[in-house]
Amino acid sequence: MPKTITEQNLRLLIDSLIKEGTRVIGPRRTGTITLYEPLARGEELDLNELPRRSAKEVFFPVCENILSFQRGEEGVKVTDIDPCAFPETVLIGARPCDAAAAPVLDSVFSWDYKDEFFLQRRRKTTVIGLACTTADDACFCSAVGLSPADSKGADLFLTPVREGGYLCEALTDKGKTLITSHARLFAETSAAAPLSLNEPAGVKLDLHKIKGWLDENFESPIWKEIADRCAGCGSCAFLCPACHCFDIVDEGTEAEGHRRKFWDACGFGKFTDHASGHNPRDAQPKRYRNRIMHKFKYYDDKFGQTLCTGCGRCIRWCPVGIDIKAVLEEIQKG
Amino acid sequence: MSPNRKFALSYSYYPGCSLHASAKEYDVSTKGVFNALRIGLKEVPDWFCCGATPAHNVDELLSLALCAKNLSLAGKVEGDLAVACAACFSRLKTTQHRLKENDIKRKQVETAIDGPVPLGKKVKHLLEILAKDFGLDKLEGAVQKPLTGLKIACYYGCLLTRPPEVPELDDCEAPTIMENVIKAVGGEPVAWSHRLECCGANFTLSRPGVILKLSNEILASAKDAGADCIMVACPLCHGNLDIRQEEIEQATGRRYGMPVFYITQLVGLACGVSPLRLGLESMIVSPAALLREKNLL
Amino acid sequence: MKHDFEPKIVAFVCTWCTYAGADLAGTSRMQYPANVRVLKFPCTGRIDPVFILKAFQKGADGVLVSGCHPGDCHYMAGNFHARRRFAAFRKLLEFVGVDLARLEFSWVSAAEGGKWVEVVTDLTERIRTMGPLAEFKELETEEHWSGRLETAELKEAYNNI
Amino acid sequence: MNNTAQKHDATPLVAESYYAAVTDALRTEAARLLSEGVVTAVIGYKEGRRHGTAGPAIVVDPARANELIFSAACVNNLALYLTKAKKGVAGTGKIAIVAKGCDLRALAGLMAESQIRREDLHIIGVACAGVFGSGADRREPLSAGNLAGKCRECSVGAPEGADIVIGTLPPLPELSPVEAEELARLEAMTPAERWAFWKENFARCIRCFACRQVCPFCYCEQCLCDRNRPQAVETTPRPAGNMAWHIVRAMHLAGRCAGCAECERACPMDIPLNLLNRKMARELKELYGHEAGLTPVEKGPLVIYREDDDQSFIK
Amino acid sequence: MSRIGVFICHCGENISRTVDVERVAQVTARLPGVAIALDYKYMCSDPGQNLLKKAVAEHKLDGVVVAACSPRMHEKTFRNAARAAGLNPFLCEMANIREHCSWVHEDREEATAKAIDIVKFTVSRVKKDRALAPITVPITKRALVIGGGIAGIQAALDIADAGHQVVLVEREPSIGGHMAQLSETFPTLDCSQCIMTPKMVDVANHPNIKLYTWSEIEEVSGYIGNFQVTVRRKARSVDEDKCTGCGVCMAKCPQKKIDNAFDRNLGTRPAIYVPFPQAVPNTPVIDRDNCTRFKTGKCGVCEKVCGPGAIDYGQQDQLIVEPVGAIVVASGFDLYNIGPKPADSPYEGYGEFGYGAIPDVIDGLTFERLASASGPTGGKILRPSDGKEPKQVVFIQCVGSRAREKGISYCSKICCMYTAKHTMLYKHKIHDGQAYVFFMDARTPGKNYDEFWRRAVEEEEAVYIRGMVSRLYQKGDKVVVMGSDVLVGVQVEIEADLVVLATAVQARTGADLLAQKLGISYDRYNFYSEAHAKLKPVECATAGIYLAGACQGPKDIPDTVSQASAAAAKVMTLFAKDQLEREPIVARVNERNCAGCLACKKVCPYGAVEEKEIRDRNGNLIKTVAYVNPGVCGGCGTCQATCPSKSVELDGYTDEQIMAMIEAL
Repeated sequence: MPKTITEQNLRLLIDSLIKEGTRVIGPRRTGTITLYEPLARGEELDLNELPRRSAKEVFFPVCENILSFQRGEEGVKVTDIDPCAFPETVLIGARPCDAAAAPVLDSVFSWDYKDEFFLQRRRKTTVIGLACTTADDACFCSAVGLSPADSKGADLFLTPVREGGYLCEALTDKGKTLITSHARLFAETSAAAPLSLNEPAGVKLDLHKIKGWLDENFESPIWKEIADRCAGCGSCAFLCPACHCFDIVDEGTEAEGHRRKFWDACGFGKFTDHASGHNPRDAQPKRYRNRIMHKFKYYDDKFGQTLCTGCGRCIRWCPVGIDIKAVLEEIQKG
Repeated sequence: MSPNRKFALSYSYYPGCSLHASAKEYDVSTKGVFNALRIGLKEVPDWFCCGATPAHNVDELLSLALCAKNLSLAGKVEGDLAVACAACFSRLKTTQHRLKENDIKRKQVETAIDGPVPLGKKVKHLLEILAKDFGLDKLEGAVQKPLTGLKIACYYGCLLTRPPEVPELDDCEAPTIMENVIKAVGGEPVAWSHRLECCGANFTLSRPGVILKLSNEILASAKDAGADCIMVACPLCHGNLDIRQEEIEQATGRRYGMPVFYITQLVGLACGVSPLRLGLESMIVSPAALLREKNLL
Repeated sequence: MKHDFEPKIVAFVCTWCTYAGADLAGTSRMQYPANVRVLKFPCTGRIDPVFILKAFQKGADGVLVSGCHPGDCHYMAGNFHARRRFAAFRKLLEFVGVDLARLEFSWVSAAEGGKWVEVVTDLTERIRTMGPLAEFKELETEEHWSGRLETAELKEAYNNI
Repeated sequence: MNNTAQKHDATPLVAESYYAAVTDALRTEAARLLSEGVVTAVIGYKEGRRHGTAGPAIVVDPARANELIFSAACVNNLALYLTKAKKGVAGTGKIAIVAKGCDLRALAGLMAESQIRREDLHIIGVACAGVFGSGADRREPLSAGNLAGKCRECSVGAPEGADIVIGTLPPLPELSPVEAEELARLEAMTPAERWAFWKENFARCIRCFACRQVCPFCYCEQCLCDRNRPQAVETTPRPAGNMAWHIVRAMHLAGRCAGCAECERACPMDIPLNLLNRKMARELKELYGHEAGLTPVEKGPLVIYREDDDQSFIK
Repeated sequence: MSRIGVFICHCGENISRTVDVERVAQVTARLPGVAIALDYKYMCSDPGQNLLKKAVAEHKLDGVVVAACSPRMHEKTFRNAARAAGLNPFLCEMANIREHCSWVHEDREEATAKAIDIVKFTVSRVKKDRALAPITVPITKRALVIGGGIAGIQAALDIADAGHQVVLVEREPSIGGHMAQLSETFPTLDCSQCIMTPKMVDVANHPNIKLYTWSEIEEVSGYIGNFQVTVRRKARSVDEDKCTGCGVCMAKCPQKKIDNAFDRNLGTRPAIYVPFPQAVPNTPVIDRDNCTRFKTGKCGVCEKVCGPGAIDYGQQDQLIVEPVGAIVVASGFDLYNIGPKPADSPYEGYGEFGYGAIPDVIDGLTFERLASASGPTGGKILRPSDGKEPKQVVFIQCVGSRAREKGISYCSKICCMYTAKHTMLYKHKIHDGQAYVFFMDARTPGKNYDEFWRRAVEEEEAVYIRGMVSRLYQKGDKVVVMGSDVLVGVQVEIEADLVVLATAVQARTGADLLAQKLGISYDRYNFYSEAHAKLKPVECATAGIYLAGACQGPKDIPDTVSQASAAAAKVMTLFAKDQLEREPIVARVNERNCAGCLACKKVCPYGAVEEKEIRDRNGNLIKTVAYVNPGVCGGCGTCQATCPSKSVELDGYTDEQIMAMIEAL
């Protein structure tokens, strides 16, 4: 029998999770935008719009300490961060395009080096996904093989229903446990009518064909055509649920400091700047090419997956109006 | 007088004590000239003495407060403040100057007069109004009976231009504003040496001997330079040169017979103001013969 | 006399005037609070606003910038440029919410040992009463959880984590 | 009251035919310039895939001049493509650039800073009634309701100093200055409140550097914040480094920023960056009577001095 | 890892009395990168310095911190010690724990903590220090002297006599300056021309002096040791090489009624002229503004009568570039204008003295011409209005000087003396005449000056009236002087035949423009500023430029000549070396990062920043960047604070060094 949860109980769920010592992260309105943020109370949950940043930061924060050091009279003392100490977390309200990105990222973070910072967070996090009832002209999840109802990456999936509240589908043990341990907040129903979901409009992409073209066209005038105007900022990569490049830096003074891992972006001119002064990607089109190649070819070559979930954030927020969907459509044309 | 707003130019007006007493003709002729030139003039209600030359020698705060209060009264009447008497002009300007640069004094004065001092109110001498605000060109245009052939010694006295930072009227040691006005109305200013010398001022009361010497030099210098008459802008100068002229003649044995006009009397004559409204009859040294000779009466 | 709070004051001074003025205070055996740490520059013209920011970030409770009186600059115009730069910078700091009472500028000549003492003493005493500059220190240690600052509310919700 | 305000808000500022006419003239001019060899490239705007969007376009072929458009979606300050860091895009030779009045001010500033030379440019000015605000509803024609904040106070709608100006604007309504009001609101706060305001805003910053990358004046070949010996500004997107970064950037732009507000528009985190720039511009105007970028002036307010500059803040 | 040595000085007890130096040594010894920390009684003593030297060798130190007194006291000492030990001197820094610590704090604990901090951040700084090599700049051993008055002549002769080439530029047709106009000179009353003209001839004949008269400075670029000076040689219309100086042209010139400025317009001269008979060079110049040929094209007498054919009406101004290593500015002074206020003058004239409209009111220099044997009256003192001998002459001192209300508050320094001289000259020539002098003070400091003044008063019977004059006016053929005698307390009135005003010495009109070309500073009166009022009285703040004479401030002849010789000595000192060595605290540009906005150039007080084009191998311009000329850079660092990308860095004060200190606080 499918379960449902009312709007109000969803918030009570958050409150009781927090009370139990679980960290709850969900969309929260902050100023003019919505972000996936730690919630202090269930009321803070705001599911009205797609958060500006993706949910990847739940597993892969903007910036995190990976060790710290102090120089004392006896020499340098290094303190490691213990990833096992990360708190139990529930990510609530993750949209399909955000939830689906997490399993894609598992591949790269557990490939040869196991990034425990990422993986521990993944292990300790239960993802409650949420189906989309609206889409705008930047959304293109269905063009890359997902859909507004796709529950990939979610442990528990919510679909809004006409009567208010949500239909809950437990997809993993984590999801089931969450329901059973808060059973009083869920109801059993047979007659809930899901709201109609909004499939993004536009051309379906043939990812295979696109990859085929990319395999052949490392050198192509199209890159200059598309990306000459690229300003070289990192907003596309930083808003993207799947981009996962990071840099590591030591910050502090001679006496004490931290080693920190933080987001990096292949659009930055300094991204491939060598100490010698040589930069193999010396112009913006080469950097943009890498972005496309990485998402639709290299990742596929290596892991058989596409590094794009069609959330459309990079389209919406590119300051110079570069539209990855349009680029892919162009490539698909050949 | 007609309401101020009828005129393009209009002023508040501080006549000062002399102009209501010994220098009535200066007041009368000022009003006559302004009326003829269609310049509005509204007397400041309840004005009182500026303190003149004595006050600041005795008590600076008092002298400043007197002018400050007058300025404050003037502040209630629209238009820049027109002043005829050189001493009043000097005192009012000095007060503004002093209080602008000295906050402590300003606060003392404000306490004394129980209100703010309108330091921004512009105080203007008639000369400035005629030569600058009204304009020499327009003045020339308003002339009906040019003072052709009348050789005039323009006498500034001490106060009108000095100290330079206070009146800001003209070059303090070599002014030309009076000459310019006279040229505009057709008169002939003479070049002479004693334009800015002191006439003796209020020693006229305490040590008349000083006047006999100083004013004599002025009269002699004007006469030597070929002047027919002297033109002044100060009641006290006028008194010393006109009223005491006979006494000076007796003392020195030199006869001058030199009429001493106020600037407004001469400008008024030229601009067609009736001689009856210029107070010419109050002059001790009668100008009648001279004016008739020059066909100005 | 001991105080509850001893602020850390950083002074950026030019070598020709203020540093020499502070030397004079020394040779004259004048006394002033020991809170100030003096960093020497050739000229106030060399002092970058970033240094002031850095000093605050690294724990200064107050910053003093001092150089030659206008017209006395050893390099003719360095202090004139500095004057404009700091006039602008303090407006910026004020706008982001830094209390300008913590940032002092002065002209202290090589002959003004007394003025140096006065400036340093006044600033030290003022900052003593103001207490530590918490804002920058908080920032330095603050980690944000996914963009959300660790507010009291959040702390309370998760005090057991 | 409320109703009329709303009604007023949605009234189109200019007719759609205005943009069509400007677009036509723009294409003709661009085609002429390219085919006659006056310029080697035209930097302008072309339509985006999505409705109501447009983006920068670099046209070198006269046959493609008809891709150029002008509309209320032409938000970008194209001066960006002329500065050193990005100037490879336009190649060499004389270049034509489409510039709104606000963009022209940046061009003037860049000339003063020896980054571009007037003789290398052919400036196609476009009279602009304003552009869409970021996040505004672009389905409706441009109106007070969806106009960018900076455009509400625009005084340079008709550009001056261009080689050619396309379009004549109808009279535009006077709009309430929302940015100025916001600035006043902040100024009225206590320092602690302002600190809290900025701290919260800067905490969101992810250091994507969109603000820096779209700024025509951020043409440094090595940004101070990319330097690590010494590390003047922390690289990591943490509250400390973010605060330092935005303060340093505002300081570096003080007296230079021409007010195009691209930084604020480009910011994906909605940080009101232009408030900082506006504040500095106003302070410098008050202190030294300087206004950036109206005409190329050799020396900006922070590289010049007067012996009698204000020093009331110095003991 | 660095190997820093820290040496803590007790300074007898000066430091150790309040600072626990042993503790400072203990704590700092444990700082990262510190190899050794010691304390010692007197670090600056020989044993102390040896301690340092030994430690450098023994511990292979790569940096040294001496915690002692102010670096202003002993930085040189310890850097030299470090150098002697084989360490680059710029890797040695001082931590000031005396003037800035032990002497100003009483509490031992606080002072010790502060001393530790000071040492700590200095150690951090030293770690970021870089070895610096002194900068050498080659020197062009030629000097430029601007101005051919007595100051310029003296400086030029001194430098030339020392064997260096000198370029002397004079804007008038002849050298000589004001001194050539004087009759006799105080305090010896020797004839000015008699002592002046031999020097002028020496200049003309000196093999090391290149003389450009009727020439002006057009442009100056470069820096100490390496200036490029562009001189504009104004068209003389007479070929100097051909002209023999016979003077026929002047005699035959039909236009002879031009006011002779050299004679203060008392006499006249022809349109082709030399300013005075002893002119050097003795080559005439055509005054094109007044020459009939140039005005109407209808003359040409001079060309016809000139035997050697030296007249050249078509001559053009010529620009000549002269490379020089040092510049002496001796551009002289002007006198306060007693006429109406000229448009370009900041100073009010004297309305009460008639604004120059009374013919028998003249200035002191005019009186010099009247008294000069070669003057327009042949040395007879005759008044300008009617040529009569004046029997009563009133001299008024401080006209324009010490007159704040007229815009000048300084003392012109020479007027007391020359007025005294004038009264004597007058008395010597007109025995029955009477001189009166109105004065504020008689300022006579100088060798034999007061004696000279007393002679004027006591022997030559000049009547000195202490007080000022309120008004002068013409009365008949007399000038009435109205003044006050403040000693007696009476008004004074004198009917004078001639009035002589001792007008203020002021900077040359246009002195500011020349200063801007030279890049030197000037005061509010446009007098040039010396680098230090007491200790560098002839140097400008701009290296390689020196001052001589009244362009720096009012001066009499002895002072002017002294300063000129001093300036010459400074030039010779500079020229005594082949290369100039400078402390290497200069800015350097990182050309890779420089974006060429040139903000550094805009703020540089020294004009040390130039533009430099970076080209690829094919000569294509890649970019234009800033370049700091190390010879010119003064080392203030304003450029670095201004540069947004910090692409220009001041050696010795790099961001890295400063940040290291801030972080160590």
